[in-house]
Amino acid sequence: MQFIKSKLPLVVTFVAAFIIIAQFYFDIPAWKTLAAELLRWNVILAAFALTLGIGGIVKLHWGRIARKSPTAIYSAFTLGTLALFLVIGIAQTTRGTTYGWLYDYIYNPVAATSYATTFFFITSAAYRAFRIKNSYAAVLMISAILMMLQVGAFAAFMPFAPKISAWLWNIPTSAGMRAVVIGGALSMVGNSFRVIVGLERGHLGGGE
Amino acid sequence: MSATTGTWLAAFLTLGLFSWMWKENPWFRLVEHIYVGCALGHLAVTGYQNVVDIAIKPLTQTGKYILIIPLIMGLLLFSRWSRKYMWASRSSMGFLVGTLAAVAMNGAIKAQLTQQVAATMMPLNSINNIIFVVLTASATLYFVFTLQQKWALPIIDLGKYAMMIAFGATFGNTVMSRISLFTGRLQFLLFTWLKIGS
Amino acid sequence: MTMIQKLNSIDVRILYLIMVVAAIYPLLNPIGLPLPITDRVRDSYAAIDALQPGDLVFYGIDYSPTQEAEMWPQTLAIGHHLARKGVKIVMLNMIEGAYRYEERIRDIILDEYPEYQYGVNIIALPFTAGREAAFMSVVQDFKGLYTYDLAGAPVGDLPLWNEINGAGDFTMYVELADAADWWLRPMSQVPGLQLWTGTVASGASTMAPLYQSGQMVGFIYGMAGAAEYEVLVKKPGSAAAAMDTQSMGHALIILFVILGNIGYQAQKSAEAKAKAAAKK
Amino acid sequence: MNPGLYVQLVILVAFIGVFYVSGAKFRSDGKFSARKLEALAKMEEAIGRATEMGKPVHWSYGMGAFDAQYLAAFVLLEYAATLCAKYDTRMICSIYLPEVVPMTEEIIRKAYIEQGKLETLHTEDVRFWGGSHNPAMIGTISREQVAGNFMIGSLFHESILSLEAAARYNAIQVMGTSNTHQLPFIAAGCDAIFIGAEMFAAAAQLEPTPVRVGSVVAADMITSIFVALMVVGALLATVGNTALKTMILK
Repeated sequence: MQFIKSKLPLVVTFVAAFIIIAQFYFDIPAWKTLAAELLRWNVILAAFALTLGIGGIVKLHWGRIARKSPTAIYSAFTLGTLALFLVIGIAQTTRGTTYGWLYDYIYNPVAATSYATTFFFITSAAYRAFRIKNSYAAVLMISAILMMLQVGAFAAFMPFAPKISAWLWNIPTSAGMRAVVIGGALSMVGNSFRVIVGLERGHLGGGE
Repeated sequence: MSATTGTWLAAFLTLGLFSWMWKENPWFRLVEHIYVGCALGHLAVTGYQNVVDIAIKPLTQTGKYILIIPLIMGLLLFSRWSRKYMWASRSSMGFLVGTLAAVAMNGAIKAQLTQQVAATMMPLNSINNIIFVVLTASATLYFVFTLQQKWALPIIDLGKYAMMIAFGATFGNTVMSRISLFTGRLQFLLFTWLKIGS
Repeated sequence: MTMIQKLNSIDVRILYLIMVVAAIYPLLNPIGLPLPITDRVRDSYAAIDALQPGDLVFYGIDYSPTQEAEMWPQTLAIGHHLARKGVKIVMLNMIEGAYRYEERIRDIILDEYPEYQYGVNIIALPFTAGREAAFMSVVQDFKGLYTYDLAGAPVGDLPLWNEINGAGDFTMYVELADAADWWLRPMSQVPGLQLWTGTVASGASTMAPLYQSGQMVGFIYGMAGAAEYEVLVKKPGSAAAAMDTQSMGHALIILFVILGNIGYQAQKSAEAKAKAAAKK
Repeated sequence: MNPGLYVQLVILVAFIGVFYVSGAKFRSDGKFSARKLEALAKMEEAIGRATEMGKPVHWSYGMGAFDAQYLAAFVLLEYAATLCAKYDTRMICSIYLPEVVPMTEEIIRKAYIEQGKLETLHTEDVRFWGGSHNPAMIGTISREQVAGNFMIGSLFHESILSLEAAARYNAIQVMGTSNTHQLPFIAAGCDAIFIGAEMFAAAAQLEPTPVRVGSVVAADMITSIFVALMVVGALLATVGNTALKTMILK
């Protein structure tokens, strides 16, 4: 039992990852087929994982309703909407017309709007949070302002603005971002490697 | 359920979320809670449909019995819902994260390291190229943390300024993105719902 | 309260109101400023324009409603361009919220271009979970990954599906996503496959070095990119109309940053003075 | 061997080799030193100032899914908790993901025990908010008028909310993330930030273990070799020689 609880997960992780890495570098037809199968399994598990979020949310909101918390009515709406989407979605799949209606007139507007509200956050942050506290922030803000000036109307008043922002974009921005990309590459390799050989286990979760 | 009803419902939900900018209120909270429900619901439905299309149907209709393994592993993931039986999900989780780590590692070195470095090996025959190579090299050194010699510090600092210019550009672009998102909702409210103008 | 202190304590709701008015006004009264086309968008257009009729092209629709405002105009403009080139289109979708946009663009192409027949020169494939692993699966065993198409019909019945052997048959991969490396890392492993991406403006600088290095043949971003593309394909749409709002919004944000910082510096110097006075 | 992957395989093998060798070396001699990170010093300054003002500090991991960034954040949380215990300053944590609540409590508790200050720990300061993380976080920052604000982890747009709320009280702000889409905002609004890999380096600096040291040293070594290659390659390209460029893509 102890093996299944603590050793097996590490073995599974290592073996699956090893097959995928080995067939990537070396041309072994049988392993290629195996790797393709493993990737398909990953897709299936990832699909299962999409439904995992339900557990925590149902627990949280059901708890609020059971406790008759003052926010119980809102929780009821969360659970009600969830149930509505699940029932219709499973009954007629996402291809059904009723599900399409739910998607177009409920999911789509709330998802799009909840992101659109960040427009206001940026407005107030522009006024209250983006304070130039040091020389780095000063350089950042100047670059940001020059980038914003490239769009539309400004080009008409300031013909030089698009030229400056194009230079900023092509030279220092590409160079700076390239450094972030390169810096992230080996940190990605390091993290992946630690997960594969079992030195990092946070994702496996606690429990007994 | 007609498109007109739908448009009114969508407008109600949209305005509810925007009402937050005045102050937090029950309307906003209601829509926020609906969002949590439908986002999760949609995720779960697409996930379920995927499992049916990629695993269950090929298993039952074409007899791909090997797919029983990922199906069982997938079901075991649900043991994460219980503190006591969480351990049963570990192998599935390990598989999921391990394969993903392997795939990412395979792609990262070439796409993010060697190709990027090769692209920086440009002839130093113009001011722009010289600036580009110097900034890329110095900003990359920022991520070499054990480099702490005195001579290197100004170079690293130069690199940090290059990154700040890059972040500034991202900042400007993100503002652009946010305005676009808001414009998109305004276009819905003005043109689709209220049918003003165009 | 001095003028400067007042500057430091404006109710943000007033700023919000100014922003909303500034966004609505140009939408209702478009100024219609000329839209200069950037070289990058022109080059990206040329890359798709160089495709030959009958070339196989992946069209990846990977964004959710949260990015609809920026991404849908791009999807539409590029969709028209691909259809006019007469290429064979295979649509993919790896993001949970994206299937609806895939349906829409499929239907628009089928409606407006009579030479397109579903299954013969255009296929729409369903959502697949797993992100990077799903893309890797496309690279390694494209045919093995799918059994059904977006509408739920078996892919084996579609003539185009039976012409394809794998990802290696494709000429170009056109990806519309919220700027991410999780599609690029796997797809760049297909030899000879050209990569082309459209993305949200906020993710553009992440992709900039990857375009600059030649890993992608095309790269447009944001509503601005969509608007320019609309001009190039001569299909003016919602993006071009929204560009005036963009300029107004930018002007105001710049103004707010400047106002906020004037207030901040003033407050800082006032605090410093008070401190100095207290020391005496 | 598949074509076009020779150099890539060499890099991978070299990474693993340096990782194990430098990890083993650290295990035997315990020596590791890295550049002093500005953001670490700022965190201490923030807690010190909060102590002077008699105000608490605030902590959040952001709203990203559980990933490697959390692991780096845990070490920084321990650092902040230790300082808070030492100076008798409260730290209020706003938490989005339920699974990190026990880990957070455990880390803070451990820090207080090590400082011998367990009796001063406010256990109710670790607050789980779930989906209402954002409004609750803004409310907490405003009610408590925090003097320091830390946000480290997988950050999304909540970083701007937190920045804006804490800016009203002139809090010293330190944030860190690998999410490039948020780096500009935290760089614009914070007093100091951890940029991407810097979070992991900070973990190695604060509490070196063979695994952490090995990762940092291996990444550092290969990165610096490639910076050198980059410069040499550019010089060669200037005189028309692209051999090195062709070679590293082999």
